[in-house]
Amino acid sequence: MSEKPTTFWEKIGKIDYRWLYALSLIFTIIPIIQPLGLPIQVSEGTIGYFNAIDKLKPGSVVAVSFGASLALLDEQEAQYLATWKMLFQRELKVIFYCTYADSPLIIQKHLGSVVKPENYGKKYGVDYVVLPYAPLGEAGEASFAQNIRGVYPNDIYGTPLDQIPMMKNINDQSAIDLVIFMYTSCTDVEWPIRQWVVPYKKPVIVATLGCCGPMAVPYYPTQIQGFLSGSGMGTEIEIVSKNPGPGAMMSDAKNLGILPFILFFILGNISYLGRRFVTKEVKK
Amino acid sequence: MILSYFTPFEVFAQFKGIATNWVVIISAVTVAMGLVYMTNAQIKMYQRNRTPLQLAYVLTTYFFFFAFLISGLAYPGDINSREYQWWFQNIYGNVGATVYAVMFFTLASSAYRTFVVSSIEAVALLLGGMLYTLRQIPLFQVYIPWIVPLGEWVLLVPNTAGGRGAVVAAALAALVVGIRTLWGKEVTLEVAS
Amino acid sequence: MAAFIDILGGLVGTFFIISVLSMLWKDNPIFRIGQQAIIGATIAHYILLNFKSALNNAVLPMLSGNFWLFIPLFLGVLMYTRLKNEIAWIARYPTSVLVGIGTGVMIAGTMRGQIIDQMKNTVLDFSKSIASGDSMGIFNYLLIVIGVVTSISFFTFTREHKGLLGASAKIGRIFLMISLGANWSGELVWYLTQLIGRLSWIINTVIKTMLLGG
Amino acid sequence: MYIIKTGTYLDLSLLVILIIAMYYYNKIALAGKLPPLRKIPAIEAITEGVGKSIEENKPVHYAMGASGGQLYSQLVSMTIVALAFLHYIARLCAKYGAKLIVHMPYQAESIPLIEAMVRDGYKVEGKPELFDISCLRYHGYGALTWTQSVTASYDAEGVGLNLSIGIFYSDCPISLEMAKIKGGLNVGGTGRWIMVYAFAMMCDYVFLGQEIYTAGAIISQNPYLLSGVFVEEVGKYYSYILLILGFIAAALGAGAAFFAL
Repeated sequence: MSEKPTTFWEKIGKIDYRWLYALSLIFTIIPIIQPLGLPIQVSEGTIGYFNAIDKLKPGSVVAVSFGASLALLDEQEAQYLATWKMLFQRELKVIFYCTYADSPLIIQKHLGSVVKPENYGKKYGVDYVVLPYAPLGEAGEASFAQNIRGVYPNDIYGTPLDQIPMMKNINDQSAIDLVIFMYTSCTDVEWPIRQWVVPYKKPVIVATLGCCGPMAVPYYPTQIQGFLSGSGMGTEIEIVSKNPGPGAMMSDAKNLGILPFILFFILGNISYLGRRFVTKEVKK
Repeated sequence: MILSYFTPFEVFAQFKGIATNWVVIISAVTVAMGLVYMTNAQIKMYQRNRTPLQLAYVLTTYFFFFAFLISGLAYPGDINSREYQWWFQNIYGNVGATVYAVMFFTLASSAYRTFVVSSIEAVALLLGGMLYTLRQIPLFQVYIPWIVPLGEWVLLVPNTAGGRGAVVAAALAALVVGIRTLWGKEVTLEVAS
Repeated sequence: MAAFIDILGGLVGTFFIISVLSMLWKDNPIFRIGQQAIIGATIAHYILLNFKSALNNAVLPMLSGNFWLFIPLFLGVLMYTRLKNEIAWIARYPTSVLVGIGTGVMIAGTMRGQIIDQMKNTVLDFSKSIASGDSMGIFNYLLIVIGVVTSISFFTFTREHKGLLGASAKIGRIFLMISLGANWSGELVWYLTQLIGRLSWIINTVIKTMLLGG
Repeated sequence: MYIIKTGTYLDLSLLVILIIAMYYYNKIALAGKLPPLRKIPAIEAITEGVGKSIEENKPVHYAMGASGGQLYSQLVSMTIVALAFLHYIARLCAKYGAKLIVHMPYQAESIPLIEAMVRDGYKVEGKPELFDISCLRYHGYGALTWTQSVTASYDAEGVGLNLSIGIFYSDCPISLEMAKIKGGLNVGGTGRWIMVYAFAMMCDYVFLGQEIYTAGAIISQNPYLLSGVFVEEVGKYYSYILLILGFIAAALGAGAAFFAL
C-alpha cells in the first residue's frame, strides 16, 4: 500500500482497507439495531431435526448431550434456545448432560434467565434434569448409554440420581427415545452414530458449528434424522418451530456484513482486468 | 513412547503414563520464566522512549498482573472462584472473541488483494473461497439455491483431496525430523546444547 | 435496571472490545493500554494455572510419599539456569527430556492418523462408491484419488517439476489452492459470526439492557 | 501373546522403511553425492527481506506462532524446524547488522532453546556482543493476546521483514496481515494445513505445508538434514504403494482388513 496509485484501474484496486473495514462494520450493525427479516430458505436437515422432536409421543425421554463452548456460543446459541423451547413446549422428559467444561455455565444461564422451564409449566426433577460436566469423549458416550449412573451418579446440584423422581426408571439407553447430540468438534459426529445408532438403533439428531455441517451431511437421513449447523440453521429452526430468537438477527447481519467484501472482491478483479487489458500495466 | 505404541506390554504403557505426567510438571514449573523476559523488554522499551504514555503502558501491565495474581490467590476457590472468573471472562472472554472478529476484517482485506483472476492457481483459490462463502450466507441460499450443493461439493471433494495430500506430505516430513532427533542427528538441537 | 456489578462488567468488556477493534484504524493509546493490560492479566493467569497444576500434581503427592515426583520438579527448576549465561548449559537436560518424550508421542501418533488412515479413507470411500454403483459418487471419489496422488507429487523436491511430474504437480497445485480457498472461507464466515456476536452484545446487552434498562 | 500389537503392522513397516532409507541417504550425503534439491523461492526472499530492513532502518521480526513452543506434542517437529529458521535469521541479522525481534510463544519451556538459538546465531557470525536479550519478547498466555502484542510491536517499532515459521493457529491471520499493511515483507509458512491459507494469501513468499521442512534443510546445508528430504520422498512412494495395495485388497473384498493391519 506504499506506492501511490496513478490510473483509475490502479486506484480501484488499491482502496485503503479501512474503507472495507468501516463499511463492513456499518453493514453489520444495521440489522443488529433493526432486524430486516430477509428471507431464509429452510433446509432438509432442519426439517428432519424439527420432525424428530415433533413426532415424539408425550412422556418420551430425550437425552441432550450438551457440548457447548462459551467462545463459540455466537455460532450455536440460536440452535440451543430454539431446541430448549421446543422441548419444553411438548410433554417430554429431558436429561441434559454436559460434556464440555463450559456447558454447565451455559445451560444454567439459559434455563435460569432465557428459556425458563417454569414458564412452560415444567418442574426440575420431574420434567427435566441437568447433569454436571464430565469429560465423556466417545468412550464416555458409550458408558452413558450402558449405565447413566456409572457416569453421572449425581445431578448438577449434587443430588444422587436415585433421589430424583424423573430418573426413577431411567437407567440406560433403553429408556431413551431420542438423543440430541450437540458438539463443536467436527469429527465427533461419528460418536453418536457408533454409540447410539449402530448398537441400539436410537434416533439421533445433531447440532454443531457451521463449518462442521458438511461432515454431518453424509450421515443424513440414513443414520441421523436431522441436523443443525451454524447460526444459519439456528435461524431456520427458529422459523420452523415458530420460536423467534437471536438467529434472525444473526442471519440478517451475515447477509449484509458480507456485502462490502463482495463489492471489494469485484473491484479488485475489475482493477486487475483493467490493468491487464486496458492499460496493459500487468502481463499474464 | 514408541514401544508402548507397538507392543502390548503393560510396562511401556505405564512408562508412557509417567512420562506424560512428568512433562506436564516440568513445563508447569518453568512458567514464570516468561515474566523475566517480558520485564526485560518492558524496561528496554521505556529506556528508549521515556514518555509518560510509555510509563503508563508499563504500569498498566504490572497493575493488571498483580491485580489478577492477588485476586487469583485471595478468593476462596482461587482461579475457579466466581469473582476471579467474572473478571477473567469480562476481559479475556471479550478480548478473545473480538480478536476473532478482527480476523474477519484481515481475511477480507487479504482476499481483496489476492482473489484476482491472475492465474489458474489464483482462480482455483478464489473459486474455492467464494463458492463456499456464498454457500454459507443465507441470502445466497435463497436466491442461488444451486450454490448449496456446489459449495458443499467444493468442501467435500477438491478440498478433501488437496488437504489430504498436504497432510500426508507434512506428516512424512515431521516423521523424518522425529526419527532424526531420536537418532541424535538433529543439528538444530545440537546447536541449542 | 441491571446491577452495578453487571454494568461495570459490561463497560469493562466494551472497553476491551473497542480497544481491540481500534487496532484496525491505527496505533492508538486505547489499543495499547488494552493490549498491555491483557499481557499482565494473562501472564498472571498462566502462572496461577500452572503453579496450581504443579502443586496438585507434584508437590502435594510428593509430600504424601510419592518422592519420585521430585525429579520432574527439579528438572523444571533447572530450566531457570538459562537465565544465567554461565550455567545455561544445564537447561539442556530438562529440554532433552521434553523433546525426547515429545518426539516419541509424535512418531506414534503421526503414522496411523495422518498417513495410513488418509490412504485408507481414499481407498475405502472410492471402493464403496463403486460397490454402490452411484455414478456421481464414483466420479467424486475418483477425483479425490487423483487429487491426493497429484497433491502429494507437488511436494517432490528431489526432482524438477518437469514432464509427467510437472503435469501432476500442476494439477496437484490446483487441488491445494481450492483447499486453501475453502479453508479461508470457512474461517471468514465464522469470524463474521464472532463480529456480529460482539457488536450485538454491546448494542443489545450493554447499551439497550444494562444502560437504557430496555 | 504377540510382541507387536495387531493394527500397527503398517505403521511399523513405514517406520522401518524410513529408518533404512535414512541410513542409506545419510551415507550418500556424507560422501557428498546427494543430487541438488528443487529451488524454493521463499528462501532467497529471506535475505532480500533482511536487506530491505536495513535499507529502511526497520527491524526484522521473527515469529514461530503463539503456540509455537510445543516440545512434547504431536507438533514437536514443527517447533524444531522453527528453531532452525530462528538460528538462520539470527545469523543473517548478525552478519548484515539488522535489528532482530523474536516474538516468543507462550510455552515458557521453549524459552531456553529459543535464547540458545539466537545467541548461537550471533556467536557463529563472530558478533556475540550484538545480542540483546530484550529482543526476545514474551507476550503472555494464549494466541489472542500474542496477536495483539505482535501487532503493537509492528506499530511501535516498524517492520522490515516479517518471517513467520512454525505452529500457527488463529494467531496468524492478524499478525501476517498487519505486517503486510505496515509495509513489511512477509515470508512464512506452517505445517498445519488448515492455517496455510493465511500464509498463501498474506505472504509475499510462502512455504506451503511441507516446504518448511525442506527449506529448513536447505538453509542448514547440513548433510543429515538434506538427506532427510530424500527420506521423505521414500515415504511418499510408500504412501503410493499403500494406495495401490489398498485398491487391490479392496477389489478382493479385503480393503478394510488390509488397512486394519
